[in-house]
Amino acid sequence: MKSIHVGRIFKNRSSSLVVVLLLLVVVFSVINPIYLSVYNLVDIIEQATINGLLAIGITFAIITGGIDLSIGSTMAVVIVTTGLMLVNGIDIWVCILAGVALGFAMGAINGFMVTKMMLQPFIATLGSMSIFRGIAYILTGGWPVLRIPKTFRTLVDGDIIASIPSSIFLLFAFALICHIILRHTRQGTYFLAAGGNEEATRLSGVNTDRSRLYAYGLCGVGAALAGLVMLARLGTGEPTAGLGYETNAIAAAAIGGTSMAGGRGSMVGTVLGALTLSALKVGLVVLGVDAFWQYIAMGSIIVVAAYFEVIQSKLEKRMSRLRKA
Amino acid sequence: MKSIHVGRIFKNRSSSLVVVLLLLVVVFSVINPIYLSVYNLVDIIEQATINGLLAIGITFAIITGGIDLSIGSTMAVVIVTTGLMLVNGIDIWVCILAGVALGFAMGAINGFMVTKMMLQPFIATLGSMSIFRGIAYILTGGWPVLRIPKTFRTLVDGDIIASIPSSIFLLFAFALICHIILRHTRQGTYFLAAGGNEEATRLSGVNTDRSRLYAYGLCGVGAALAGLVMLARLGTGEPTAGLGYETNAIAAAAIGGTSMAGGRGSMVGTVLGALTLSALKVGLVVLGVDAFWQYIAMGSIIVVAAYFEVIQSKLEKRMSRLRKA
Amino acid sequence: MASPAISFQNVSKVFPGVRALDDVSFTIEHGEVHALLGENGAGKSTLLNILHGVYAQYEGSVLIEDIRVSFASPSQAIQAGVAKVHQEINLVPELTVAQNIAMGHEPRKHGLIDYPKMHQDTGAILTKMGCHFSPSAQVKTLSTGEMQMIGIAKALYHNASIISFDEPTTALTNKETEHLFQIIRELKQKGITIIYVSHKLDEIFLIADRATILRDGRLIGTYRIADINKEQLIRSMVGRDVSSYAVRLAPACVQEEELLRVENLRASVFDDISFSLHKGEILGFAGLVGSGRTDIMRAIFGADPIHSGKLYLHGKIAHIRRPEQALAHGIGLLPENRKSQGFVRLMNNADNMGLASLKRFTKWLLINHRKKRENCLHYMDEMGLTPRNPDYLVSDLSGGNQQKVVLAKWLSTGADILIFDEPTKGIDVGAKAEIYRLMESLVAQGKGIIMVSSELPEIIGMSDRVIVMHEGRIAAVLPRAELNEEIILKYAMGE
Amino acid sequence: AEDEGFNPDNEAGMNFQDMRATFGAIPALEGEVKLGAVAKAFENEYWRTLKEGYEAFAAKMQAVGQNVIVDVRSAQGEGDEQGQLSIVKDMVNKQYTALLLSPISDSNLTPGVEDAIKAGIPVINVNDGLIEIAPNFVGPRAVENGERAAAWIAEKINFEGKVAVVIGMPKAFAARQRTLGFVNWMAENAPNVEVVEQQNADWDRSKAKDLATTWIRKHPDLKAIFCNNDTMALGVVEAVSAANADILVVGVDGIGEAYDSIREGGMDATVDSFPFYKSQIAAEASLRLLAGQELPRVIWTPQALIDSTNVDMAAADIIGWTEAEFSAQ
Ligand SMILES: Nc1ncnc2c1ncn2[C@@H]1O[C@H](COP(=O)(O)OP(=O)(O)OP(=O)(O)O)[C@@H](O)[C@H]1O
Ligand SMILES: Nc1ncnc2c1ncn2[C@@H]1O[C@H](COP(=O)(O)OP(=O)(O)OP(=O)(O)O)[C@@H](O)[C@H]1O
Ligand SMILES: [Mg+2]
Ligand SMILES: [Mg+2]
Repeated sequence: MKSIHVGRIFKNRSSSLVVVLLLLVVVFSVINPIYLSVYNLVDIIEQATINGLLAIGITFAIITGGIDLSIGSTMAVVIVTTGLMLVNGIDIWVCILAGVALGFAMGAINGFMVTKMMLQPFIATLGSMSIFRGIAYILTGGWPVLRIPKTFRTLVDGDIIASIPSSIFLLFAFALICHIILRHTRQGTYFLAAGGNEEATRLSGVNTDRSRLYAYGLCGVGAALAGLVMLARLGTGEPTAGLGYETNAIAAAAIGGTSMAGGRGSMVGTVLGALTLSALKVGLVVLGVDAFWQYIAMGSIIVVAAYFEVIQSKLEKRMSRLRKA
Repeated sequence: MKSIHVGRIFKNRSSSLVVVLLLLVVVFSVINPIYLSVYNLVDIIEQATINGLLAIGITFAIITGGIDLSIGSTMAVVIVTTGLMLVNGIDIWVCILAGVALGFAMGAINGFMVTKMMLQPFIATLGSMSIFRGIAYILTGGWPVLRIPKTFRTLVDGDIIASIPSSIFLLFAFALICHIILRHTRQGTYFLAAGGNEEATRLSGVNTDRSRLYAYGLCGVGAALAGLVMLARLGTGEPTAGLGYETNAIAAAAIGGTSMAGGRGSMVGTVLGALTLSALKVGLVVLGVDAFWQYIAMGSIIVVAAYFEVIQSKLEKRMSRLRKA
Repeated sequence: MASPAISFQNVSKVFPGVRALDDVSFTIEHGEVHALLGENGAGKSTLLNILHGVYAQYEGSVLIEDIRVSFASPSQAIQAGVAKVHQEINLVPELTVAQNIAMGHEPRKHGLIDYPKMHQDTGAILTKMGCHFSPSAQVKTLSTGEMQMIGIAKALYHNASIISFDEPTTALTNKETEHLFQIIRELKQKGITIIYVSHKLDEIFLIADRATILRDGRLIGTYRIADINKEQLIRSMVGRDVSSYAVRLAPACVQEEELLRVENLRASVFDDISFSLHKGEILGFAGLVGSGRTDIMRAIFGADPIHSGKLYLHGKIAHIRRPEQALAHGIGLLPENRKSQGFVRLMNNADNMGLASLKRFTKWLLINHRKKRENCLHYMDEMGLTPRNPDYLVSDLSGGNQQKVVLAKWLSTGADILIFDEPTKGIDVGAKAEIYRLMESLVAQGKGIIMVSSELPEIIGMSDRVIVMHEGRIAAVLPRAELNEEIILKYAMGE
Repeated sequence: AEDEGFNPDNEAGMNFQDMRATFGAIPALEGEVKLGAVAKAFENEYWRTLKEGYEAFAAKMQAVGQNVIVDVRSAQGEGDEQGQLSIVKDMVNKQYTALLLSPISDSNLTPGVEDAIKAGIPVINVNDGLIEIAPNFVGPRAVENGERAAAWIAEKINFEGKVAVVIGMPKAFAARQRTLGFVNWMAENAPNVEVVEQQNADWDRSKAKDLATTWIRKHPDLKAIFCNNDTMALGVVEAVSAANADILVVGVDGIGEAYDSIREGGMDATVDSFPFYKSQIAAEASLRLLAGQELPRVIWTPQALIDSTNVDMAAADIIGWTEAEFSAQ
């Protein structure tokens, strides 16, 4: 693993996002210094955990040229299933493993529809979004699963060091693993290649169907982890959980430089994207911006952040030209 | 216009959807014959108008390889603006024209971000979705616009023949015009071409940026028309209108065979897609299916309809090969 | 005539790390066919792209009819009567042939597209070019050679006064090339100025009046074709002597042992295909455009489904339904359309080259990026790939260099059955010779090569045996001793 | 049923008159009292009215010399669960004196509430949406919304015929309880009334209209439609008038538009839960808690059915509102 340099990780197009993020933090803290309080910063990361886990997962699907709209529903199914297992006294680790496996399986079902049934990813996962949501409701009859055991909540979202909860470590650990998968394993290369040019990749002797299936599986794992964190954080497993969460996850990936057309993306960018969104959200709250104007501020900053990235990649191209010429 | 044959219009990959639609109607009517009453069939089309208009519009954006998440918000801005104009006694036709022009302009703003600012369509329109929604709220301070004049309501959504409201004619007229634009004008070809291979199209001397801008503009027009119909139908202009409507519009387009990757799609397919969704929805209501199971039914039928389309296009391919050989 | 049709004055163009054009000045006269020659990466396409408004930023100036022009986009160039056949096939697959040809200049009636006229106009061009597909066919159903014809038809459609052809014949066989030359001669007679880029030097002598040679972005000189011979041309292009002929230098090394046997292969576009490939053999596949050669190769490789037929590898039956199974059996396929099938645009040289052989660079689940780069550098040296930079995006390479990357991808796998579909497509004379030597050394190692090629000299010069295809069926199997152009063409045309 | 956790409807609550009678005047408090109120979404008139109530209360307290400030905020729409949580966390971080929370879902504010409790900040759950771990709840009895509507409808249709229910979001607390109240009341008190349809329209006016259109055609003899809120009821009214049908339409919430509609003969009734007063009661309760009074867990706020007979009566008269008394130490 010598070849994983922190510098390299941050180089790829993510630096503009770091700038946007820092700019946001500076502007907000100048207007209201309380923004910089530890509690608030932890809150920003904490708010980014669920969306970040989802976004990391969906980055895999997007990179292969697909999309997964069902992550919110997958989350809900994992939440109620794991929740039911937990309240029935099943061992915590078994529950966690079962949840993750379930997420992978649901993702793989999407992958199956996309590869074997050759459905368009958007439409396939639109279908499964609805089906999975129905399953989540039916599993509990629509009721929330109450009284999730304290042990589970502490394990997954309890404070570890100072007031930093374990879920934050989970986010970064998952991001690191996914970064390694994407950049340092064969399947990762195949994800990017299949998203960039499916036919050329297939003709290179790569089983692109299998790779895409894995990508959706990993996407499901991200959703499952997000579900576990949510379950631990809220202590209640609601079948309505995660409704509409896919939009924010996709937004985080897109702001982080993942191309919606596939073939390009990075986990660092995605995590930064999730952090930017949550820094923005928390900032607007701390400033007490009027709810209606928040819509405008939020939208504008998304556009600006994305535009920053476009400009940076343009500049970079020009710079490297100058440097090399 | 001799070259527009009804047969031709229906040939292109839409026939499988007609089959799905008929199948749905047959199944539902066998279970509950009331489904087949004329009223209900009109009802199905009526409930498909708003989604249909949105879907026709967004089909343009999708065909060029883009997406427009902001249509629901565009709808809301058009609704409150036109609503405010109407209650202030401005001439109905002026209001309608203003609404349509506003929709075009908002679409063009999206187009500008996508072409000139080179933002990814998903992220650009995610931003404008939020901004436009904010504008709709601010315009009325969050209050609905009440007492839309009867004259406007009758004109746009009043019964014309028997109990068939004018909005149904609007839907089909708009669909026909858009079909002609797509298949029989240069810009239509350029939309498809830009979505299929941007570079090749540009190298052929086509101003693809302008074409894509137009496509987003037309998308905005679809949203505006949907807004006008909704305003007439409800008699109240709510700034919350259209929240989340983009998903169904995209679903209609996708079920209708529009490729999310761009370059392929038809207006006939999109309208059939919207009709299928609404036939399904009405059917589930008529049957009184439990809300939870509705999710599962809805999702399954989306997947099945899409799979039908895949199988049909496969068969078609094989047929054409045999014919050739 | 007084003023030249086109005059390039001190044109320079810089890409990251590469000076693609360096102070190039020369003129092109009215109504001449002007060849533009040079090695891969010499700057030919770049010069044409500048002329046609693809690149708007460069140094120096371009004059047409003594008027300085600077087209900001291809559409401006086309409007000014300057049309181009691009080096890479660049079409919209979902649209029809007619729509692609007429793109940007569709005939209209009452504001709507006049489809009957469009089909008529484009059909006329296609007929003149000897094409047999319909203007209403979807482009995605056509073979690569047919697509290349459409690219040419596009340029002809505009009635331009200047047309440049950037390697128009890479996937065309003699017969189609003949048609093209006939058309070029007619254009010339009408006073239309033509710039012609090709690595097939024989073509230059058939069609061109003068030739300008570039090397490493610099102008070497402009020569009248009548005053120069092939060897001199090559020397000024490459800077040294290279044999321009596809010839076997090493002795034939065909062994008894069968590597691959195909029995009664059948699919929609071909039927009853049976042949075998031996160890150490180069088996040529000849045929006209659309004769089904590519489809057979793709079927063997598992890229397309077959209806029936058997495949034997080393005498044992093999079931290959997917490319990864072919790869596992030691079969490699160099596809004919590099842009859509050969490489991943967003990936760099090292990643593209390693894509098929990634297993070799993986240890403990992790990829050894250093080894992958070393492999890349190795082949870059072996094939003279420029710029020698593993991080360069393949899409930024010149056409010929891209081809080398795709070739290296398959050599990296160590496959022992190599199927090359148009392997020297767009490759310059010098590198071509290197590839021929490479093929010889591969067969000397006991590998078998199937070479599909539309260049008859190459087929005749390199093959141990040639299979000639006609309309999806094997028309003849010719041993090396019997090879010559007439007989191959005879069978290819079904006579 | 099964263990559904905390349900205020099943608790022995106390209404605001009893609260005042039991605990007397509002005690005075030292220093600044900064109340943080979090509503669901100001896009909805209901929550804007709630906000006005909070602000009116603060103004009244200021007028009597108490330094009470209310900061009322809302999430960005009813889907913004995380954003709403951010607001609560921000309020905890800024050490507000007490929190008055109306959560989007039953659990989305849980972590914020846990933090608040840890920081010793009193939390009052103001309906709808349930916070199980919040020590106090203020709101109307949601089942009663449905019961009142049912009683009124049954009366009007002579205790027989077909009726239908337009549900908000499936299983949202308010939707669940209102529907349950309606259906159960009919089952117990009007056996000849048949609830023939129950479907959800996601609180959306247009969807509710579509639903009703289909029902009206399916059941030509439908007598009444009960909607989980007024916005949906207003959509249903459009469907009813388009079909020229004679169907009673009853909503819940009592928004201005519903009042107008009742006056104009559109909607027939709405069950108003008086958000303007509800928030004042909630704020009052928070001051009592801060002063150490041991309030019961649930305080009921008033509700009333509004129809053409009382649509022009002042709200204060309908619910018998009096200003709270204040003890100046
Ligand atoms: N878009 C680009 N970005 C960076 N470098 C480029 C780009 N296009 C071309 N180059 C570089 O410019 C040089 C000249 O390329 P060009 O395509 O003009 O060569 P060519 O003479 O057409 O070669 P070939 O015969 O292989 O087509 C090459 O070194 C190539 O790598
Ligand atoms: N996907 C497809 N659908 C329908 N027809 C196809 C398809 N692909 C190829 N064909 C047809 O099959 C025939 C054989 O094509 P193939 O590519 O095998 O020819 P080829 O001999 O390699 O010719 P070329 O020199 O043009 O590459 C052509 O007529 C082509 O139009
Ligand atoms: Mg070139
Ligand atoms: Mg071929």
